[in-house]
Amino acid sequence: MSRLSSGGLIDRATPLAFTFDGRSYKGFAGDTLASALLANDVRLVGRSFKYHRPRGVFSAGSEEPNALVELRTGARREPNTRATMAELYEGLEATSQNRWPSLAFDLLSANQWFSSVLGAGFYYKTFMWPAALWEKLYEPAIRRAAGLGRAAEQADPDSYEKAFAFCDVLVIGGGPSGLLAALTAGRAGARVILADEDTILGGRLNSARTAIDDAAPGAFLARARAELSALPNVRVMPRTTIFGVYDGGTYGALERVGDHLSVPAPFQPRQRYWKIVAKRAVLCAGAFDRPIVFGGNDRPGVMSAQALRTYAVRYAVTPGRNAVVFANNDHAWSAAFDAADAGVKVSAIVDVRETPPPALLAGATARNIRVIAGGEVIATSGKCLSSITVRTRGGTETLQAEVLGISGGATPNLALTSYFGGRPKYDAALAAFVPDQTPPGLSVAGAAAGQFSLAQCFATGAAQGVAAARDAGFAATPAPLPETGDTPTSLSAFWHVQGSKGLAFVDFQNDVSAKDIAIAHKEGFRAVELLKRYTTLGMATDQGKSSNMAGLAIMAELTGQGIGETGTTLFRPPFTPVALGALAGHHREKDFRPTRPTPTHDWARKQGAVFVETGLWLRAQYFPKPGETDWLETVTREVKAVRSSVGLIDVSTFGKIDLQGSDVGVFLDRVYINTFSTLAVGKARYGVMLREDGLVMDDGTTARLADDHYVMTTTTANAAKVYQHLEFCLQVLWPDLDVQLASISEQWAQIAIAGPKSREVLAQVVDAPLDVSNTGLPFMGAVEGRVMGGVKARIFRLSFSGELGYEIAVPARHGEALTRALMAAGAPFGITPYGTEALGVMRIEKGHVSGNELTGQTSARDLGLGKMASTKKDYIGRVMAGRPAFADRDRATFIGFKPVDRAQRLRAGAHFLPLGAVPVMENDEGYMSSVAYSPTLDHWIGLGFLKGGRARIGQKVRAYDPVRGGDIEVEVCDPGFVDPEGERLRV
Amino acid sequence: MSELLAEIPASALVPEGHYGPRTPAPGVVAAQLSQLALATVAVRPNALDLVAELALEKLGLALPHGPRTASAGDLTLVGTGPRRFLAIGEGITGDPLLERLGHAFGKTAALTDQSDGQMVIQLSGPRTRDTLAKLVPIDLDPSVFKAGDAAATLVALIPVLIWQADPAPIYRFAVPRSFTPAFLRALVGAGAEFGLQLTGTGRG
Amino acid sequence: MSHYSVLSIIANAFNGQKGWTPAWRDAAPKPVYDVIVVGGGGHGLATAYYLAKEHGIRNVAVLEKGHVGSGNAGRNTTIIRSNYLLPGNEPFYEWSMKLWEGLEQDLNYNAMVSQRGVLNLYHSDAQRDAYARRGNAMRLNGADSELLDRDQVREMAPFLNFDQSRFPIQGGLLQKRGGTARHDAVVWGYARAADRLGVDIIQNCEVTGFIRTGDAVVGVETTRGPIRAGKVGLAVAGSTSRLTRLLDMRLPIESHVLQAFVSEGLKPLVPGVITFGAGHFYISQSDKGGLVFGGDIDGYNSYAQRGNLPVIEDVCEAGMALFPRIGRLRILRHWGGIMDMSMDGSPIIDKTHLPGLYLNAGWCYGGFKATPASGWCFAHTLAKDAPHAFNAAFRLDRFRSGHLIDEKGVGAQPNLH
Amino acid sequence: MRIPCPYCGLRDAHEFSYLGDATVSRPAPDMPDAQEAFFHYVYLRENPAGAHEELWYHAAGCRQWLVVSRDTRTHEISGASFARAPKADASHAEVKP
Ligand SMILES: Cc1cc2nc3c(=O)[nH]c(=O)nc-3n(C[C@H](O)[C@H](O)[C@H](O)COP(=O)(O)OP(=O)(O)OC[C@H]3O[C@@H](n4cnc5c(N)ncnc54)[C@H](O)[C@@H]3O)c2cc1C
Ligand SMILES: NC(=O)c1ccc[n+]([C@@H]2O[C@H](COP(=O)([O-])OP(=O)(O)OC[C@H]3O[C@@H](n4cnc5c(N)ncnc54)[C@H](O)[C@@H]3O)[C@@H](O)[C@H]2O)c1
Ligand SMILES: Cc1cc2nc3c(=O)[nH]c(=O)nc-3n(C[C@H](O)[C@H](O)[C@H](O)COP(=O)(O)O)c2cc1C
Ligand SMILES: [Zn+2]
Repeated sequence: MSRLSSGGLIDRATPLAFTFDGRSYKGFAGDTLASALLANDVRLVGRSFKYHRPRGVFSAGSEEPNALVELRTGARREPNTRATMAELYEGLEATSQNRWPSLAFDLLSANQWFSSVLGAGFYYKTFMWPAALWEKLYEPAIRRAAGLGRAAEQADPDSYEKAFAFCDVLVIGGGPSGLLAALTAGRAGARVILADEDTILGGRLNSARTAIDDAAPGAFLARARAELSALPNVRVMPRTTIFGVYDGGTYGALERVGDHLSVPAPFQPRQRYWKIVAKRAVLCAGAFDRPIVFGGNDRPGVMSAQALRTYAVRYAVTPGRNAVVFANNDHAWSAAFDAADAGVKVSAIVDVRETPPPALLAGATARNIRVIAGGEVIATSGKCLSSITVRTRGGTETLQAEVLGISGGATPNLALTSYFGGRPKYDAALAAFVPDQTPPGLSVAGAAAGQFSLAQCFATGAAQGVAAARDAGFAATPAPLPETGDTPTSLSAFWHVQGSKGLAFVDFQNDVSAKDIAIAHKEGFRAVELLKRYTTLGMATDQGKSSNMAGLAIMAELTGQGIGETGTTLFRPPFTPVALGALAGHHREKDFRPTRPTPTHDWARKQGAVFVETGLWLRAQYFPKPGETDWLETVTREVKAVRSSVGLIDVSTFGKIDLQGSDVGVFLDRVYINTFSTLAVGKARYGVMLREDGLVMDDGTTARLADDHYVMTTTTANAAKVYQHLEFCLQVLWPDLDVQLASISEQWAQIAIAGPKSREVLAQVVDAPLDVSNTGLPFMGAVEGRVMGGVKARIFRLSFSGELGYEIAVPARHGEALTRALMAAGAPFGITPYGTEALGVMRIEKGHVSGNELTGQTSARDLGLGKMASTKKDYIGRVMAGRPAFADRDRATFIGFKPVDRAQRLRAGAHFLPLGAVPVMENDEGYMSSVAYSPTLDHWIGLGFLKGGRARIGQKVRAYDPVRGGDIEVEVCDPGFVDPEGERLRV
Repeated sequence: MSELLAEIPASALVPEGHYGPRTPAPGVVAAQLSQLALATVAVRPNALDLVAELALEKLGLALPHGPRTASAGDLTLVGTGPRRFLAIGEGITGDPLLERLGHAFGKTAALTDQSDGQMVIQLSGPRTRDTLAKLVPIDLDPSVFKAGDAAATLVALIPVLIWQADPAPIYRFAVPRSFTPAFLRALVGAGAEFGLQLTGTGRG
Repeated sequence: MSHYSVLSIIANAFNGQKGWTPAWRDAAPKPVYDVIVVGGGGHGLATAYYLAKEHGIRNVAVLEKGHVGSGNAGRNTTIIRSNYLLPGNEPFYEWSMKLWEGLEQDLNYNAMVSQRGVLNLYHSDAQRDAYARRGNAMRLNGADSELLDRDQVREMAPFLNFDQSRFPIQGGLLQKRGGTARHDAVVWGYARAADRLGVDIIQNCEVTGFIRTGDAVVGVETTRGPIRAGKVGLAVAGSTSRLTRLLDMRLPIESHVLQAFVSEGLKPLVPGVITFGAGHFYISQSDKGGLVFGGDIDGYNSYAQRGNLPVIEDVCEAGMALFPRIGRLRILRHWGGIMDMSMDGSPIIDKTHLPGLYLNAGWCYGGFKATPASGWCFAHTLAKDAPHAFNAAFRLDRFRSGHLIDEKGVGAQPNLH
Repeated sequence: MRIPCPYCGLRDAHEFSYLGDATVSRPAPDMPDAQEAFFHYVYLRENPAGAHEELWYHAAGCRQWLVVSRDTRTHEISGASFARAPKADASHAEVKP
């Protein structure tokens, strides 16, 4: 055990058991998986992507490139989980990944012996011969070797939530700068949200021993946390990562609600995805400690100097016996001192600088730490680090070290400032990129802004808090700043140890070495974005948070350009990877989209209906009866019942639009190709509307209930689209018309009854004095009245089936009662409920066009509806429908088909070819759009589009359907298969 | 899918009952209200001033300006768009409501019965706002959205009209009829964390 | 210049990687070229390559404002397929497919063309019949297609959600020859191959204007000075209107953003390409192990190369509807590209009314798969002053005449295509 | 993206549906060469990189068609007004975000 006997923010009273690769260990509440593993002397934690090199814990935060594990098991398995961010809980199970057969012995680690062959871009240069082997051999092998963890094999059992929050000031990060920003804005009365991805507020102060107001940082943190939680206008959101900045001051945030538990608490989601809309935001996300590139810098035991400090101070862990720190900056010294003061044995500090500041030297002497100034680490050894070789002024020297804390300086964590494309600018004094252009409303404070001393963090945090609150309309004054000694921050830019031994890694996870950058340079992939894509630098799960800087610097060295001119690659969200489930929230599986039941859904279910998805609606598709063996048998029965007696179907899903005003007639004339202003009150008419490009948008019937009152029906699929289109016409094209629209699709249940007996059935449910006789309610008549003893109703004598038929609309709550009443009234006639399938069969028998024909690719003429178009008026789409291509004689137009051998089945989707022609596109003459088995004719019938259309009635063509093995002869015929004169409608 | 809802068909109303932890009092109470009549009032061009006068004179109502509500007795008007309102009558049905409105406004406005087109669901209880934060994409903070404010918006992919009926707070939602099962699923999913009592939907 | 082979790799392993040379020269602009191709994306580079290879026109420059592949070629989801429906499209895309099939040997560059199959799921009878119609059209054009039923899909992709879905999977249209190709490698492979034939690839050279003689376009103004040319071909995808505006040309094109997503690296999970038929979602897995996926365009004009949360949520919702075991997998990065959305959703490869100016544009979200054929046909059109049969339907005047190629049937509204 | 609806206030663009360029207007159907004019109206677009006037429909809100001024490079929205010429009866004519 390497747990220090005292200190740390862990709760020693709450020990927690966990396993890693099947072995049991113990940690404490407050540990991360990484700190607990280190406390148990587990230093080898993972394997790298390409060379499968052994890797340990590098960082103590979300920038971790190495310590990735599969967390949990079974359906909850989470690959690539950063051990540094996984809070320990009782029973936690973690497994190492990307290794075979075991973490300690991984066969694919042999890859590293071929690293000189497997350099940057090697795969683009080989695996080309023979071509067929790529899919069969090379690629599968590459794929198995690549990738990191394994996805779970079952659906994710946890739930996720979405939520919305609004604030004046969003503070991102709760370190010293964020605390001051939040306190300042909060005291001014602004609505503040302070989000931090850590479990506790404080940022780096949780890992430091620097005095604030003459006390340990803990005292300051306690005061700050208490004040923030007391302010009613401040909301603190721990375990919440701001992952992205989007337009309009919208921030994406992920709250890890239950990830620190073995399973989420009852009725709680695993994670909650927040959309936070903020008038202003202050980014206080701190800085990353970045590595130095030298041979063997990836060995388990090599970690960032700041991580070493964090493990020592916050987690009371000594991550190995004998620590050495290798750095180019002051901050690393304070890390070494804090670690030493916490109880870690720090034996030496190697600094590339010849003359580190005297105050630091004194600090080292006081702690008995040897200083090697002007030194460089040139090699490391041990499977897990056991010693390092240092080049000193005098020569080389080997030092015992199980931990090497490295630091090439601090890289401001400015990713969020650059998500709108703004590129950061290079600050040579800091040897770091600092924010330049930021998204509107976002400012930056603290280390994220390159303000590295604690005093600067406090000061800039407070100042940005004031500015943000003021921008949001609050009178804010700067808070008094906590007292703190000046933290030394100087550094001397240093990236890469020349002439070190072994592979020197720049990007740990993707195994990009200094040598790969040199290859990219040689081959011309010098622009940073090309460098990235050619070598995969910065493309791993850490997105190069800690590694990119050194990569750019090495390329800059090679090209001789400055680092500033070389520039960074573009940052993209999310800041840290976000679970897909969280972004889907509640809308998954059956709740992917709302399910809309019709007013008679429950009734239909009780009748045993089979339902079908129709857009968001569920509609009854058919109503099987016991003993029926397949849908065709059921549908045939339903059709026969309608044609011979009477049937009933719910057609409530059609769009229904109420139009009132003195100009409705004029308006309808402009949106339909045919005329509605002349329609008599009490009558309905079938209409077709076009898009402005001249193709058909929708069809339906519209009835005139009064001089200035019409009701329109649209197809189910286009209900919303048509409503929007009508509003467009009224608001944008013709704002002067007096027309008021209201959607009444939900208000009215609409039940259709059809068949020769339908009038007799209807007559039984209508109230006097409503007259539904052929004279009282002729074909295409529309009346208002009452049914079932007082329920108001609209009755339309319409028919889609070709039989005598009516659509009866009643307020939706009465839809089921009406259905029951009609069923009762129709019982003597054997009234039969039918579904969309039978409806479809009957409309095909009648040769009516429907969704399969209204594809948005067809004109009124194509559909055989050209004659409906009025030549006396303008209407939407008229002019463009006059384009030459629309009149092309060769255009496929609407027509009917029947199999020459009547026993054969037709298939929609078959293409038409001339008899005897070879099946090539040049011979293609159209396609079958709809087919049905016609119970009335006792054979299959079809509708479709054929070049020449009606002119070819009587000819035979080939219906070619190779995807289903179909190839039959069909006869072209009139699409009106049943009662083409429409006599049955008018009886 | 929340486990709570796994057994309930997506096409059925979520049954009445208690969802989530049983605390002494539920955090949210959701009730589907019945005995309301609804109608859209679409004012004809250039008639808004006249309609405002008529509303005051005949109904005792100051026409709401913008997305707000105005009530007099059992009648409430909610602004849903320029020149458009949703009228809500309590304790009556559609026809009498239309009659009353027609009587007041005559030909100055188009009236359309919506009593069957929308379900009204009322939310109250101490955790109402926390629940709504998971559903409603607009700022319901009392400093921003107050009693008498209304908004048409999108909740769980469903177009709804929401208004605050009381500072307590009490919020009401008008939800298109066919979307009510989906709305209730989302509502129960969001509110269960706080203990949600659902009434008025009937069993099954 | 080194030929790539196993041998060249081994040789370099032994000589400290000293033998590698730039994959293409960093050419400086000459004062005049026979043909200037504007745009160093896949299409522009392929055009230059085929001009040199097929037509012997080697005095060619490709002008690229940033680095090659910095546009959509470098940011697409790498799907290649020829499963189109309409006569104007299908022969062209099938020709592209054929060119993909021999591309690596032709270019001496491994672009990782991987014919792992593209499966379009259907969820209703009507959708099945529409796919049958499409599958049959593909067969008529000599492409491969198979219509699978639910059981066959389950066998191929047992990991999908068959039991709890809002829109149950009923089957799929499969094109086995479809798949993916490594997008950057396609760009680099064409650049290197064109360069080897003498084409100048000129990066960091933005076209800022046109040199005119009367109506005719006789060269371009660039950030690296004026360059003259016999012919100028535009292949700038999402930037097309920005350039044609300099010529007072309005096009049937809008620029829209399409987002894409990549997950953290994973062991093999998704074998081929799968598209959801009841929502906007498609997914494949890269050779590195990242799930690469996307959905619909954001739906408003944009040149910002980034999108917003509604589409991100929509994509993840559809993903979880189809494939709920990806719930705990994490999105590593998401980005956007600017697409040249045409008014009928199909491309334009044609001469313009200005002598000397040629146009290759309107690729929408589907131009990556077109890269080889687009370059091939544009080269033909540039060289011969007339379209090849493969791009004969991609005329600029089709909108005026009504000869639209609207696969989706949504009309003149680019954000719906 | 948040659109300042003159009726509803600032709302996420998700509530709206987009049509496109608001500067084109429907030609008179009886003008000479109407077909050419309609071709321009239906198909040709300025498609600027920069300031853009565009039509959005507040589908999930007040159901008004709006003309929104937005920069296509930055997505910044500088204002929105009703597409129907603002009349006295609109609650407020134009709002800035
Ligand atoms: C997210 C996303 C996913 C996609 N997925 C697929 C897919 O799966 N399958 C598919 O087939 N297609 C897909 N596409 C579409 C495909 O990427 C494009 O259609 C195709 O890449 C466009 O052709 P290109 O490669 O030549 O364009 P680009 O790569 O965009 O090339 C245009 C080049 O022109 C340059 N340029 C612009 N202006 C100038 C100027 N003034 N001077 C000089 N140079 C200039 C640009 O910098 C750019 O490099 C996707 C697109 C995106 C954005
Ligand atoms: N002397 C040096 O060279 C040097 C360099 C860097 C930092 N420092 C020290 O580090 C401290 C920096 O203070 P600070 O307040 O700027 O930063 P900090 O590192 O103390 O705090 C940053 C906080 O932001 C959180 N965070 C980061 N990204 C986030 C995101 N996207 N969403 C939510 N939370 C996020 C982190 O969890 C962390 O708690 C100071 O003490 C400073 O002196 C010193
Ligand atoms: C097929 C494909 C796979 C990708 N895989 C990764 C990846 O593994 N890691 C990564 O960081 N980015 C990956 N990206 C995204 C790129 O980093 C980058 O975001 C994208 O090419 C757009 O460029 P931009 O972000 O610089 O604008 C991938 C992109 C594509 C098209
Ligand atoms: Zn609005």
